[in-house]
Amino acid sequence: MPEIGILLVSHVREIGDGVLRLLKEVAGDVTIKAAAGTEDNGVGTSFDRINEAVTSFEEPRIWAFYDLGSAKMNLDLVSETTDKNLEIQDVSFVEGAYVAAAMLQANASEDSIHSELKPLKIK
Amino acid sequence: MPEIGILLVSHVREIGDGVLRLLKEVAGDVTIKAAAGTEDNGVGTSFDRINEAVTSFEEPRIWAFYDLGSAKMNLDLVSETTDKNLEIQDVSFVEGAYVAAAMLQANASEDSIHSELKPLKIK
Amino acid sequence: MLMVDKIKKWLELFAAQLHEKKTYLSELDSAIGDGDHGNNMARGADFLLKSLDQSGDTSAVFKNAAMALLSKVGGASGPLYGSALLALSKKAGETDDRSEWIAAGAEAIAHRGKSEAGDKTMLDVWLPVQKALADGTLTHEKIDAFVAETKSLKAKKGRASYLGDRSVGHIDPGAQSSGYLFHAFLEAGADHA
Amino acid sequence: MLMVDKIKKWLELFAAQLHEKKTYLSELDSAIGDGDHGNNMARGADFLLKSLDQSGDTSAVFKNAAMALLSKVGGASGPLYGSALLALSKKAGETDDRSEWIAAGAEAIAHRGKSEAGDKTMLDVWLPVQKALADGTLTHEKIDAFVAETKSLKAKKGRASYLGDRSVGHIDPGAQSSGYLFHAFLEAGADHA
Ligand SMILES: Nc1ncnc2c1ncn2[C@@H]1O[C@H](COP(=O)(O)OP(=O)(O)O)[C@@H](O)[C@H]1O
Ligand SMILES: Nc1ncnc2c1ncn2[C@@H]1O[C@H](COP(=O)(O)OP(=O)(O)O)[C@@H](O)[C@H]1O
Ligand SMILES: [Mg+2]
Ligand SMILES: [Mg+2]
Ligand SMILES: [Mg+2]
Ligand SMILES: [Mg+2]
Repeated sequence: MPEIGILLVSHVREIGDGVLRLLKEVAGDVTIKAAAGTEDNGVGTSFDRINEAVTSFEEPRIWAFYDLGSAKMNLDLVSETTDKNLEIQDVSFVEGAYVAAAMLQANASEDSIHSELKPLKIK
Repeated sequence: MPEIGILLVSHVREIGDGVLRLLKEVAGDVTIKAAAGTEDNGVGTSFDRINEAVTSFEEPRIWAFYDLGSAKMNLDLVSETTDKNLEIQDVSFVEGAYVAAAMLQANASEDSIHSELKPLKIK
Repeated sequence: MLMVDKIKKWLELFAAQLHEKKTYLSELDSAIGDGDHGNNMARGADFLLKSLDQSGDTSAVFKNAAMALLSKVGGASGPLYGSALLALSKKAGETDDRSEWIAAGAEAIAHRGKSEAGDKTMLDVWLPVQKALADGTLTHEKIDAFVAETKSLKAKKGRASYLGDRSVGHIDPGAQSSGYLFHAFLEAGADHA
Repeated sequence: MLMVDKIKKWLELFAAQLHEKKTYLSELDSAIGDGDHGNNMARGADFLLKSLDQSGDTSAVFKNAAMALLSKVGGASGPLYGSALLALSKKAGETDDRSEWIAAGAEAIAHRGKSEAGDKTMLDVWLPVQKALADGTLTHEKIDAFVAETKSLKAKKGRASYLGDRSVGHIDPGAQSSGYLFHAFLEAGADHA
């Protein structure tokens, strides 16, 4: 099992669930969780949902991907308060998370993953 | 009503529906459609679904956004066979479609939209 | 009145105002955003009232309010107001100087949002309010003027920034809700000992 | 046997083989992709059989088969095989030279996939098959060899390309299904008049 888990933070529940489904096809052994939408499943992000998801990982490290800027603010806050090792990836949401998941599944080196992610850095 | 409609092509039904929901919040007057997943709602894209969606637009022009490369192949095929004006945007899927929708809603000039989309070109 | 009671009154008045102006705030956000700021803030306000700390400790009251907004708001304003109130909670443990509190809050917003003066955000109310407070010249009229002045700004941060020039001519919704925060601040007498 | 009947037999044998090897193709795809190639192709094959054109016109048979794969496959292989068969449909209207047909198909795949020889895709079967066919030296053994040679290649296109060096050592699933296509081609006697 890779020692890095993937967290998907989106403004919309369906996007989080859908991207998780997309990634699971190529990364069955990678732990992937989604924290998407507000607590009443409205459009937005929830500090609590993100925090709970982060806490629930068994992996020592978590790579977080997010869709829009306000999700990043909540992620930043969680990362300042959690004792987990949360690494926020400022890359294209779906495409970046896909690449990371596929490469983690293949046990690719961290360096090679980062060099694939680099051109996707748009945030 | 803007003369440009937005088409969201994704491998997963939930992603298409979810991104549509996200965009609708900022672009209530823009026509936005999703063609996502295979016909039996598996993970993949469907030429027929994309083709039907394209045909159903009333707008003279359609901007298409897609998640992964194989969606683009189906889009290319549709664009070669349709008589609609289909412009495939090789930008980050969620982020690019969001920017385009928000700016079309605000009646921003095409030039200014393209210059916002340019840094999101990752495909 | 004890300081902590003024602070509670402040937050209660703020919450009441957010409820009353819910539709207006969402309308402002419809023009240059996604139209949810009023709903977001009202949801946060509900929970803030429900979970208002009763311990008699100012820092704890702020911290609880911060967590309420953080948890329930859902939009960018959640982590922004949340961070600001966490900063107030911390600062209130160090000093009673209200202008230092507000300065700490503004700094937290700028840090969280990577924003600065003139970006057409809530910060464009927090910063001049802080200054007026330090000068001892803060009034209701000034607060309204600060809010109104966001109209002429071009958005550089948040959803409105995608609209570019088209964001000009509209009041920033977060600036407006921050206006309500500071009106409540004065009304509750929380600006002085 | 009429040319069109050989073509139909070709496609029927291909479809049958796709059904039989469905699990194996998906296994190949699990190693370097998303594990659906067998299911994708089997779904396409079902529909291809169901909608096989009965008009007695070779071009129409290819076109119908193209539309079936295009409509039902769902993965990258859908537009790729679809485009290839559309090219065969067109070419069959111009010439009976089978190596020209396959050349047109390979070109269509390269165009659709923006891929070239050595990218570790189905093209790495189509291109050498075309060459052998032009030389009159195509055999079942050669087809198997072309498929097997994709093992040593590093993927440059499609999902497998993300694996970089780790794609080496695995047969490309689309190369394997194309192998079945050309085995069926020989078996049906569709390679000659
Ligand atoms: N980066 C930022 N820095 C400071 N304030 C911001 C920033 N982004 C957004 N805001 C404030 O948040 C307000 C919008 O809040 P809200 O509508 O609740 O969130 P969202 O935009 O996620 O829907 C804006 O009017 C602005 O005042
Ligand atoms: N750009 C491309 N050019 C040529 N062939 C490709 C390309 N992308 C993928 N392929 C072929 O398609 C096969 C995968 O098909 P399939 O699994 O059905 O689609 P997907 O990858 O969308 O799940 C690969 O094994 C490869 O042979
Ligand atoms: Mg909003
Ligand atoms: Mg919002
Ligand atoms: Mg596949
Ligand atoms: Mg697939």
